[in-house]
Amino acid sequence: MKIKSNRIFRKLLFCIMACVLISLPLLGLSNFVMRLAVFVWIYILLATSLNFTSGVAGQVSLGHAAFFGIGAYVSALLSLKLELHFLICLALAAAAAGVSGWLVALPAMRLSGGYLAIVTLGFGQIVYIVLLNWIDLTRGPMGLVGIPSPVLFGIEFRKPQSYYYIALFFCVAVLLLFKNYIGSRAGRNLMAIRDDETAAAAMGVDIYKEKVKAFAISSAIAGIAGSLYAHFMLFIDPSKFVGDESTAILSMVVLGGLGSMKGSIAAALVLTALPELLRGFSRYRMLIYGILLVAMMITKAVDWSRYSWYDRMQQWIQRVVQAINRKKGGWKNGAA
Amino acid sequence: MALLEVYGLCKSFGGLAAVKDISIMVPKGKIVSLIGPNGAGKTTVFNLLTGFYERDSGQVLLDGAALDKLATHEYIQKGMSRTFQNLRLFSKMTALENVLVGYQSRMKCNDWNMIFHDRKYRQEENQAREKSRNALAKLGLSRYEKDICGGLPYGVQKRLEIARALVSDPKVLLLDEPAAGLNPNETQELSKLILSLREEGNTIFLIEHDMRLVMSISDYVYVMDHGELLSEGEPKQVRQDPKVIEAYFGKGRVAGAAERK
Amino acid sequence: MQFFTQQVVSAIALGSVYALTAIGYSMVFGVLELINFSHASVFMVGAFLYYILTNIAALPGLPAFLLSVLITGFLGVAVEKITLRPLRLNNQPKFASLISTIGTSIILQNIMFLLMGSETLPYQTLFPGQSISLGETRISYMQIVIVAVSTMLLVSLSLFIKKSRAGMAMRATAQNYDAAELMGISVDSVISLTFFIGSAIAAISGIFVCMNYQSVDITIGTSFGLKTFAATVLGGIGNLGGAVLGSLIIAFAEVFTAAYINTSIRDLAAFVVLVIVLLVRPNGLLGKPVQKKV
Amino acid sequence: MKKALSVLLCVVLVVAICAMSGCAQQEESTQQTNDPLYVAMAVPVTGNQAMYGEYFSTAAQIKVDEVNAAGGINGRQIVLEVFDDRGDVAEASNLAQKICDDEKYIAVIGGFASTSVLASAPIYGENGMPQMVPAASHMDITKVSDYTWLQASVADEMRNFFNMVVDGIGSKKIAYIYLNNDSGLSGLELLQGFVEGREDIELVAAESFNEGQVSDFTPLLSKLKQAEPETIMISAQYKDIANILKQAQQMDFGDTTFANLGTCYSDEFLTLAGDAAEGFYVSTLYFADNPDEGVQEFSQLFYEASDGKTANQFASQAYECMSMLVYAFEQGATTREEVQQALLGISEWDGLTCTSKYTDRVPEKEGVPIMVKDGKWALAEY
Repeated sequence: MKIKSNRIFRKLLFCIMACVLISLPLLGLSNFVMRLAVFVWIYILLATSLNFTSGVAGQVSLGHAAFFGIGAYVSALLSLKLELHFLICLALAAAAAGVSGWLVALPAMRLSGGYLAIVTLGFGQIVYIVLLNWIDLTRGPMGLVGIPSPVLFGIEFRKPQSYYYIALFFCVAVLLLFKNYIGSRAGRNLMAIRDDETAAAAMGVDIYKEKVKAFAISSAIAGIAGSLYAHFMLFIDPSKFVGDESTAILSMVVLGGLGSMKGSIAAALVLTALPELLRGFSRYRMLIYGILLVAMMITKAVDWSRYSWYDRMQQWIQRVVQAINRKKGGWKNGAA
Repeated sequence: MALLEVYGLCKSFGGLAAVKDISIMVPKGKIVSLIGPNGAGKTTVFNLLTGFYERDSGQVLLDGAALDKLATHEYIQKGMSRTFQNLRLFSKMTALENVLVGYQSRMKCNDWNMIFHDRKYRQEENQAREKSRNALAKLGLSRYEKDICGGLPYGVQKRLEIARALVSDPKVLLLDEPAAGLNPNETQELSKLILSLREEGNTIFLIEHDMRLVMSISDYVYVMDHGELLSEGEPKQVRQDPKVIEAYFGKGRVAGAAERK
Repeated sequence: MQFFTQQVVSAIALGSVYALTAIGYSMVFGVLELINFSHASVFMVGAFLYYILTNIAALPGLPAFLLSVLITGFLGVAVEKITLRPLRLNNQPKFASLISTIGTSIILQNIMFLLMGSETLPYQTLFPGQSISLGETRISYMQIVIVAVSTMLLVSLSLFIKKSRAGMAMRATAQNYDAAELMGISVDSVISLTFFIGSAIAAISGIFVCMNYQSVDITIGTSFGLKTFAATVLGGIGNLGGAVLGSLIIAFAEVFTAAYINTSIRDLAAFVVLVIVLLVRPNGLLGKPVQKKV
Repeated sequence: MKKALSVLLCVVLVVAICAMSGCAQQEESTQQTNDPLYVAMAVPVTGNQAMYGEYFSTAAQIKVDEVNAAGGINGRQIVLEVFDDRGDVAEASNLAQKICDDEKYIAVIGGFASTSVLASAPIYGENGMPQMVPAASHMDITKVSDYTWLQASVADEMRNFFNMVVDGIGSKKIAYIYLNNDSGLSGLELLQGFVEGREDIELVAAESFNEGQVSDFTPLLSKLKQAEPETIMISAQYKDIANILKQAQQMDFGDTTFANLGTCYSDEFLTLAGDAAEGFYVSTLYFADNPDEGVQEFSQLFYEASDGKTANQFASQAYECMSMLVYAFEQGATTREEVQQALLGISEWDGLTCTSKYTDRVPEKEGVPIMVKDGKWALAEY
């Protein structure tokens, strides 16, 4: 009886969440909050894709913002210079980011641990400096102005409320892709690589090929996020794709728990909303953000069950869950 | 013609010749053991056969086909599946997932099937899960299916590693000191298990220190010392071979045996 | 020809500036195998401390220098105790401490911002403006002082680590915490000592770097941090000599690209060199490749 | 345990969403007659451009206090609310949306760097919110939205700068060092245009450097030294200029003079550069010791308001932004559209600190050439 109710309870919760998320734009929230919601979806794409390489496959990258930038610039330039349709720009941006990820991974995946992290950090800086100095392609520091908003089935998705659905669609699609891919043989192979490369090789996993493929997929998805960002902001410049952005995304992944996609999603939400929630403390805002970052890492480390109030809270949650089951249990008795 | 044939195997690390001119035959459906004191080069031979080290010279034939210029991960596809001396399991994955990774070399679905979970993928996945559950059941590990294997007891982990190697039903199962660290009745269980595997037609190539286990279940034994083959033969012959005793127990013991005779 | 020698001089000067900071990174990095982002902020705090002590507290040069190096050293120890020790004791993954150091660097930077504001402040320097000239190339005294200080630091630190007992304890902890603990080394105090020395060196390098450029502001840490970080890894993690070699290589790449190609892509050259070298020698120039035991 | 955690996670998710929406539902006060007139200011309060934000907010507040002290505008007080955009592009555009959502704000003074302005302008434009841009002078700003009003145009500033160097100092061979950002880059394009217009002038070298780069300029300076320019024109922030001058001092550039576009005219620059700045020329739009009595009055006001800081170009530009808004309010404008219309009526702006001619929202101002003479700013003598 216990396992059954658990799954039903989780499905119920999932439906509630889905309804809330789909109807969010219709709840009459202000444009500002909807803009934040769109940014949350974009950061969920970035956090989950970085989690795919750093968490699931265990290959940490400190240059994820470079692919975010490549996606944004390719998509913006294609739509500005060749006036291609939004979806084509997005696909080509993802392809460009994916291919550049693949090209970086080919040599880089021979390295491991700190050295891999530093090479990706170096690559991130190289992309930033090229975006800043290749004046006649990217207009360098002047950035790209007037990027067209996407037009699908005749509707122009310019306002945050409408753009929200584009971001939601791509995010859900990518999350489903990850859920299936990680749940399948390829995902298990990546986790095997993370746990013990030697044993994985003995079990027939082509370590090098899998790591390179994982890195390429993750950079392609960062490219999608870049394209979504460009067509939403309508103006992009290199300052958004610096090293600090990569470390910000990595802190979301680590905060959410390496390897757990749900963790990355929650962390992306919290860390995007946080600076806004702290807006009241204008001069002290970044100081509090830093303190929270350290506090969150330490609280994850401390074993909370030693404290009595944590146990009492847990028992309370268990009782609530039991109450819901018992009420429903009566109806399901026959099938239990 | 044996299932696995090894001729003139040599490997040296810098000046040190770890393995000198080793030739081994492993007939189909038999249990062949390789014994020798510590540092004799047993694990090196093992790593050479499973592609973890490059061979300096020598030939390895599996079912008549030569195994050379293969990457480490291609050996299992050819049917050479192994366990490790000091337990290399995927600690953060569940027991079932560990065995599923063992089976993955037999799965053919490509990325697209995996992303869209289509019929071919679901079929293959169910078949894989069923095979893995059988392997776990064979090793008596069914109740640990959902547990994260990092937390399992040592004996259980040892058997899990064998299950993982077994699930891809390899031509030759290479076990690297499976009995190390097991208590006597666990070793007893292990020997019953290996014998039952032989009944099912598996070919097993074993490295082990536990003489009682080796002598009781092996069909043929090779003895190595300082990288060379000391002697080979039925367990009974090898036990009396003076060179073997000397290698294991030093000069004094041999003299004593001579006086008794 | 004179143009070339001038570039060599400024490359060596820049290289020794990077070396000053890279040595501090390499120590913490080597012992804890931890990418320590807060080191750049400690570097900046050390420099500001000297500014505060000399300008506001009007202490004379030397006591202010020693005092700020000491305070920064203890700051480093405190940073480790508060933000990193709980993570290590509960054996959290390596990347939890990475994020914790990022948080610490944001905190330190913002505290200094609230105290000192974001303007760039003038920095008292030794022998201002004086320089000797070899032919036409001019070498300022400050550049000579920096080269001397970084070599002195390198030599004394290498001796300390190789010869002294505490140094041996550090190397042991670097290889393996648990084994070191078994041998009776109190790992916590060794790590505190490492952070003390690392932060003290960061303060020393911060002060000299700011003296060299006669200015200090809250962003001086980040602009140096990334480059010296790359230099440490380029030379081989945990290898002090490597850190200095890496610094010189990056400085030469940077200066010669700036002089002979285009000044705005000098950073590009530094990172391209880093990426290429790491791909050719995966453990850095002087790093020893670890043989994987099967 | 796992299930409890997922419940907790979902609760956190939902709470976070409500909290976010909660904080956005400020009370939507409707416009009564004696309600205050709200003006928002979106400038960097934290981050490494915080200093400029401080100049803007202090200067604008002077005008607000002045008007409120005199009883406000037909009884209505002006309220200036400052928001922090950290000098970050994404933050600037989010902030723009947040300000536009709140009906009470009828005008905004916003954005320091051109990139922040370019990111936020489309949003202000869509919501019909007049945006007074204090310092940024990039040519695209007025193209991106027709609600942006500039206090300086880079073409105008560059022309004053070029004339000062060529006619004032009278040098024929000039070199240009520029920070690789929007104003530096557009400055180069304009400079090349001006040089083509004059055969006798020659641009011997142009070198750029990136923001956040290590402040080592010796390779750059030695490259320029080879080109032997008579004057080196620099377009960068005061911190880099001070470094360039100090490092140039050690490389004896002989009688080569250095000049700047006006961004470095401030006390901070003098204290930082020290004696290396002797004989340094600056073409600025505002000079505190300019004998003009309007300028003197503002310098005095700013000196008191900022406890001892000398007013500079940034302060005067923010003050003019606020004065133009006050002018619009005095025309009876109380909504965003009315403020925009009132502003469109301005063609000749005679402000306290400067006079400028406006053609489609871009001003033309006279530059004031000044120089550093024995440690202090003074009117330039050649």
